[in-house]
Amino acid sequence: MDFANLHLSLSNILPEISIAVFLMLVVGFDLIFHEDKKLIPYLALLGLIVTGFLVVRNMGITDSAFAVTSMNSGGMVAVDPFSNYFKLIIILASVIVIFFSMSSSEIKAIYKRSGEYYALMYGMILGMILMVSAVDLILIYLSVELLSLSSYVLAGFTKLRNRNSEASLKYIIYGSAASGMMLYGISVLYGLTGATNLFEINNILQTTQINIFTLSFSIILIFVGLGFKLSAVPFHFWTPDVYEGAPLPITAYLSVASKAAALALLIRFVHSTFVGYVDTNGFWDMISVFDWQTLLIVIALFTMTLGNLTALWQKNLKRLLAYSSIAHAGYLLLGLAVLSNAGMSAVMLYFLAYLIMNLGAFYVVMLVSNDNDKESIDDINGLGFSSPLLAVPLSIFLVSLAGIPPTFGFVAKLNLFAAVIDANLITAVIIALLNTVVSVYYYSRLLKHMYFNKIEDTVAAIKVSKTDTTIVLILAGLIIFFGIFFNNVIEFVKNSAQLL
Amino acid sequence: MSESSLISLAVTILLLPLVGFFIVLLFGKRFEHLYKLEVGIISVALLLSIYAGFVKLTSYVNDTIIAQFTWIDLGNVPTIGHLTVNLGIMIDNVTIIMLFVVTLISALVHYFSIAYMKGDIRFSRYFAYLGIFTFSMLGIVIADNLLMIYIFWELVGLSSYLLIGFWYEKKSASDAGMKAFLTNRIGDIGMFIGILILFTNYHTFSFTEIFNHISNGVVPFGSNGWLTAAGILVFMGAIGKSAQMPLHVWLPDAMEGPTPVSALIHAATMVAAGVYLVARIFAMLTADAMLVIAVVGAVTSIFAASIALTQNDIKKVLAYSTVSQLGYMVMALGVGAYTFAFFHLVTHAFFKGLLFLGSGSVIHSMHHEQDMRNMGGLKRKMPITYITFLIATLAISGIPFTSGFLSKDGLLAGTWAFGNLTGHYLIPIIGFTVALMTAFYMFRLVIMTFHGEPRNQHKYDHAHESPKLMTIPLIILASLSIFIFYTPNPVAPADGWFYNWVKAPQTVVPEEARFEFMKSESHEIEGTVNNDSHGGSGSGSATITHSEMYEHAMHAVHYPAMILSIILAGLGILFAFLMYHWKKIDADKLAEKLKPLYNLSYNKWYVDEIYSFLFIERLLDFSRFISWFDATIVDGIVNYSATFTRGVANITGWFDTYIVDGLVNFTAFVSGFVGLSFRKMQTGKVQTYIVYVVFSVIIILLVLRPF
Amino acid sequence: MQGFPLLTLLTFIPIFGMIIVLLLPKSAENNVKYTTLAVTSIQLVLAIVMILNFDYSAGGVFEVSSFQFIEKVAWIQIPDVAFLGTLKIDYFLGVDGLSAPLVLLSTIIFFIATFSSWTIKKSPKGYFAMYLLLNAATMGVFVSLDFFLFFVFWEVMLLPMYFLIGIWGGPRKEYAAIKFFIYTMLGGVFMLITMIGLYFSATEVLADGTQAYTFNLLALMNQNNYLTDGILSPSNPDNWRFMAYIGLFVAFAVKIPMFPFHTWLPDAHVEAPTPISVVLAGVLLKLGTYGILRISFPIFPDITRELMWYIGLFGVINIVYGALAAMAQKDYKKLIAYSSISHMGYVLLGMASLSSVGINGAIFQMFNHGTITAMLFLIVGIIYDRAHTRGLNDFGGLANQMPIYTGFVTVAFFAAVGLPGLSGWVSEALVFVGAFGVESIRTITMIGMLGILLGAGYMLWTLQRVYLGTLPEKWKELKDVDARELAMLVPLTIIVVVLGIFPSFVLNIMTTSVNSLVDFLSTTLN
Amino acid sequence: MVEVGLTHFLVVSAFLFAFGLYAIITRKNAILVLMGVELVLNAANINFVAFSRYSNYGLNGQLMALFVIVLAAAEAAIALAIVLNIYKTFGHVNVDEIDNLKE
Repeated sequence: MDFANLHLSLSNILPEISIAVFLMLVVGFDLIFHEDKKLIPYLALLGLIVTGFLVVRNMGITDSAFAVTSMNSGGMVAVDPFSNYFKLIIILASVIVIFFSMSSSEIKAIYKRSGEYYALMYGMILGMILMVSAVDLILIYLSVELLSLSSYVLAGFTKLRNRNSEASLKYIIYGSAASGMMLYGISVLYGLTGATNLFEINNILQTTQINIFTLSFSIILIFVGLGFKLSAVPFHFWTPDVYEGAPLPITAYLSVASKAAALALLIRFVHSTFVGYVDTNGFWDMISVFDWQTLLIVIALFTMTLGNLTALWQKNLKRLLAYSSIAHAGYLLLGLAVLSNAGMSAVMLYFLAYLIMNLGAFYVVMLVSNDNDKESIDDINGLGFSSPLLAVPLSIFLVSLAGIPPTFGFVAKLNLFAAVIDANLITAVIIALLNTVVSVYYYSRLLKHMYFNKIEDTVAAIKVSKTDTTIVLILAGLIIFFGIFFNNVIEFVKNSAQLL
Repeated sequence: MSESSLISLAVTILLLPLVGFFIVLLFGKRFEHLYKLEVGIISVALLLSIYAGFVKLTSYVNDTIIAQFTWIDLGNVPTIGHLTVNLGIMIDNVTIIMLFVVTLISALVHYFSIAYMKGDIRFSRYFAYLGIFTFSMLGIVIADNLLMIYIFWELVGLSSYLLIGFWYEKKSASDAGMKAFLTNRIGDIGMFIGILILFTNYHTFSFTEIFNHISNGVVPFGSNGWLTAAGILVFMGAIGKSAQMPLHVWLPDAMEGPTPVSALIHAATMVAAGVYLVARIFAMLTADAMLVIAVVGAVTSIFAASIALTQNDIKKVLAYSTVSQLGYMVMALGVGAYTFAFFHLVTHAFFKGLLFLGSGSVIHSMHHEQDMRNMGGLKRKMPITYITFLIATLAISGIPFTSGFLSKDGLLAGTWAFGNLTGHYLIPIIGFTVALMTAFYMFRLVIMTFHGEPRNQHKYDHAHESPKLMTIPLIILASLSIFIFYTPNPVAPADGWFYNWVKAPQTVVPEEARFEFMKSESHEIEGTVNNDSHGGSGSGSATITHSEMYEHAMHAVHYPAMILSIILAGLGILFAFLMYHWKKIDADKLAEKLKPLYNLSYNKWYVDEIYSFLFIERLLDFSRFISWFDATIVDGIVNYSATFTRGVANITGWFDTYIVDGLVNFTAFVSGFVGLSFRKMQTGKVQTYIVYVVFSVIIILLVLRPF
Repeated sequence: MQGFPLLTLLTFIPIFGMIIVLLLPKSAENNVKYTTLAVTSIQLVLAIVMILNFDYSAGGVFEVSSFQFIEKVAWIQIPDVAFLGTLKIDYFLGVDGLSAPLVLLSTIIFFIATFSSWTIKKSPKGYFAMYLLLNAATMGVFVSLDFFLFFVFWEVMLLPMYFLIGIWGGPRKEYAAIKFFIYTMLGGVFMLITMIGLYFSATEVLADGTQAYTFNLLALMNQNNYLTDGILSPSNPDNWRFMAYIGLFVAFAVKIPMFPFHTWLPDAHVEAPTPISVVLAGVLLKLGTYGILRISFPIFPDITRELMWYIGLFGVINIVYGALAAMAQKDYKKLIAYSSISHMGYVLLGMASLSSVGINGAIFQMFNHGTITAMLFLIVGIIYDRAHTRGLNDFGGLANQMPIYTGFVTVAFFAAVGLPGLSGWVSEALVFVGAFGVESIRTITMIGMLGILLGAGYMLWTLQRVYLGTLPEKWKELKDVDARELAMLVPLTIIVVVLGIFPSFVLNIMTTSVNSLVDFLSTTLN
Repeated sequence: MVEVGLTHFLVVSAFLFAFGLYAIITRKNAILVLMGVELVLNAANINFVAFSRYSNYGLNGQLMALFVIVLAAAEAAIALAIVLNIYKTFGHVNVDEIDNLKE
């Protein structure tokens, strides 16, 4: 096993290295400054910014790291615009969540342990950015586990309430069961093909006759692990419980960042392993060993339908947003189900929109619950009048989540549905659109609570720091801005939709 | 005076009352005497229309003056070409006579009303309304096209509505106004459809252009049947406006309005507009259409007369008499007696206006008592009213030396001739029967009101002759009911000027759709034989106005008809005196004997009740049903078809319960294998979740069938 | 007027106003109102300027060259998007005879409804901000010539409406607001599918000579632009085109609202505050019919011809059904709402004729219905402000108590009844003339004429119940209209009367366009 | 005497996998559930090693097994910490009674 040009490989994975270094820095910092943890979040931010720069530096590269010269493989890590895009998404989400954490009362309460908190978060980040670029089953499993282990701890990290522990327990049991199944699937796939590198597997699938049933079984088991991270139906059951139980910043983080990583991994897994060739229109010609399209469409439609219908009667805001995020996973999977470059870039754009609006919504919910320590839907009654500066952005996020113009959410949805229609999946689109109407229901119900519901006494405005207001406003502004001027965003996504 | 200045004169006459209307309506409350302006304006209009008539009849007696302007320009319309909607004014002799009649009666009613309406809280508003009525009526008169007629047709409907419901505090008054408007609308729909048929085919509303097209052999949709239909449909407008069967029900109720209004609108002018309309479209009526018109007119006239026999309300009697007389005119048009129909329209306008104003005078002096059973002997207290009223009664009964005699006689002769020519004898028989009945009930009215002893001494004591402002209009109208204004020869209307001015227009209907006697073959044959001095063809005139054969037949029955009608009128009067004056025949006993008939007549044949039961109640039921249907079924279907919308219906209160229920059902359907509901699935027990996952894996494997 | 961004100003001045309103301090309530008034006045002036500079001989509809006040800027243009080729969306505004009257109408109605909003007490800042946003979106829909832009404005309209009904409405406002929201949203979804389908079916040649998919409405009307295998191409043997038409039609039908998608309207109206009812009935309902004329008809002329009988039928059902339902109402506002449904039926019927006269009538009816219904809702609002009830049977004899008010009522009612001399009649008559002239819908047109009778029936009955008769003791205190209310009613009355006598003022704007539309419909894909 | 071949390993691993899942699903005690997880992981490990040993797949499989063992240890550590925490808050470690978060 000799690596071709180790030096270049290392330079290609500089972002990952940077995260690892900062992970250690955070831990070290925590040990050195026992009492004063104020600076830790800023250190974390700094690390992310540095990493961000490193990712941007890698932007133009399409290469792989740790490729084995003796084998015709893509190595361990793929460095391509696609992975860079998702790394940026993850970094962006992490930055926002760090701001989140800085103002969350739940995290403030564990001020003493905030060093560990950020260190674990870095663990998650490391796992995630490895996930988005992993092209080898070994690394895939390792990175998924790295992500999982950190997030299991974070889900119950605050230990303020019973539900924290409960969330943590459920998460770890469910998660380890799912990852166990995934691992078993990986082992079977390995047994069938004899390779762990996705490109090699691709090669073997194209050339060798393989027992389809066993192969399907292994793929489905692997899909369990990914579906679990994506919270796709029917692997979503942990989602509402954990989202409700975890501290709010972590909920937000799980709903965005880990989903991004899982999605990127799924896309790469499908694309690198099962695509025979890409035709001129950008449609993927799949190796006919596994019916990905049917699986993805069915899962996507179930996911969005269940997510939306269940969200309808949620009373806890976090839980509601959890189901809403399940529904959005459905849309994302539908975009992937097109199995084309079009669908892929639509999914990537959608994810960016989803990131902004979902984090925005969580941010406002967190600010509200900071104030009164509650997360019930009734707690935002009259918000429109008491704190318009929170209510208006929240409305914008909700409108965007519902996919109404002129918001980024609409553009993203339009782009996604366009790709699906272009692939002639009309029925799926109609179901998805009807789902959108259903989702309008519960989003508008929040609006109703904010604006229509009477508040008996004039509730005092929620106290919010200037920074928080600014962040929320910026996010809302971005939603509107990208809703109107989406030229550059689409262009950027278009350029990023290139896999190794 | 040039033709164009005649047109401007007509426009001036038209617009004057409108100006009066706006001024009085807007400022009437502030300036108490503003009504005088309106009265002045109408007087000016009267003088102008007399002048216009003079000019027209002296300088342009045989001309038809038309001026058009483009109202709507629809540009270059595909497949049709340049399409415009024109409005215009047409002045012929009929117009000019109608202008005079309308402005005269309107002016007289204005004067009369000053006294009659004194002290009313909406005194000036009343005059404003009279102004808008006069404007609308004049609009109908001078229109040269169907559209404009329709426009003003609706406007007179509006003014009629406003004036009937003038005392809107009374529910019966506002009810009557509504009834009038709606009943008229039914007819108007038909009329509108008729107009649409014509416009669709000819892309014009103008009478002359439509007639030109038809005479060129272009019939609507290529079929004579449609031409008949168009004629009948347009006539439906007349059925409504002229209160013909079966839409006559509004007119008696319209008597809720002030009596001068009844005189002006519901006796003399507006109701005659229907007759006027039929006269305008006379040239395009096919034989079938004319027959329908004749039958409607005949049935109306006898039907209304039969009701008038037993009514006790003085205005009701006159109202039914009006309906009956309008039926006469319509019938006359139907049988082709164009000139006499129009002649009767004019004479009727005067004497019926007079009768109403007279009854107004009586009612005024009796302090708004309208029941004849409470009157009697009034001729001593109100001599002028009595005499003028009597003249009008004689006129309507068709007694010689009155105007009514002239027109009615000609009209009846026309029906008789028609019977002779076509064999439809029922029409003349009805015509003559009605003449008998008319004389009877009119004299019954006169006797009960003016003769005998007062039946209500108290009211009688307070009765008095009306002021001059009221009696002078009566006198003017009474004098206009004398034959001398129409013809020098009291037994030969054809000798008069009227006969020369108003000639039936040449029919434009295709040969095969005409009456046998109006076909040109027969015309040629007859034309060589006969050159009668009575013939309306106007010797030497280039235009052949009507079938010579018909003229001839009419001339043949002229004297028999005259004699018969005099006899019948005399008989009617005799019966009236026998029953009500000399009391030789006991009216009550007779009524008792003919109880069913009497009840039918007294209760107006229960038409109102039948309509109310058949149509109005059912319509209201239906509308309630629709409303219920809308709120329950349509909304329901829309809501329930999508289960999620169901939650909307219950968003407040038990939103959650319901949406959950709905979702449970819906999701059970959608998810099939998963179980009863997603919500139930989320048990909170992590091991259950893992079970789901394991089963899902198996199911996915089964679904994808990779073997 | 070359180069002057008139339409942009018309559309975005309200947004500008909204920002000002939002920035004003909470205490400056009056300034909020005056800002709104200023914005709407400027819009009105701009609209009048537009009409004055309007070229009556320019056809528009499907030709870019004969549109007026065109503004076309590439909004989004990305070459070589993986699957879309060049993705191109234009900021493309323009007016022709179809939209100009409606732009004028909207400015008038919004201007007048501003006065009506004067009495809003509950957080006026939010109210006027929403009001201005609604204004901008409406204006945008009328002037957009790019489907994407159209759709964006269309959907933006939803939210302000939702809040305006939901926050400032009556007792059951939430129910009404959500019902409105869901219905329109559902319609919007159908429109979205069709829009995407159309996008993938037609291409347009760009300035640089490349072909690109297009949202440009005018390009979509040109059948030469369609790909042979596009999903909604006329040459595509799968009949998705038919389905798309239905979907699009439903989207518009919800707004009209056409039976059976109408049930949101009475609820929305009853619960909405007066000015919003005025705007809703006066302007927003027209968006549906406008959309059909602007999009459904010229893009799918073949299907339109195929379905014209059904469109006419639904028009007639609307007329008769709305009238009958109105007759049974006991709530004044609900009655007017149902009368709106009935009157919008005339528009549908006129459009179904596919003839110049009928479509002229339909557009004119939109205009007239806008002004007349606005008046009617103002009238209801005035009485509701004073008496706090809308029960038709609670009143009587108001004519003596409030004579000036009753004068306006009479004008408005008779205009609604279709009395000649007032504007409503002209358009109704044109609709009937047009529809009757088409053989296939002649019979149903005659059934539709029942509406003339029924309309008169419920209107006069209302007049009688509320205004005639004797005054109940409890209403002895009611005051007649004040100056503010006069300022709303008088202009509308003048419009109604003047257009009744001189309909050409408005008709001339549209005739050329309508003629070219009709010509286009009868020749394209035939 | 049957020679032990790949199939035997695979059967054993399949049984382990099944028992592991069964344990995860049915055991009440959290510790036992976690042991079920270990069983599943070790089932996969057997697969990896067996495939690696009986085929010419190179060393990737055995490498993977080593990683998995390490990760399993880490996971166990974390899981036990969480279970401890659960015991502190709930006073028991019965997985099926911890269901406050639901629906």
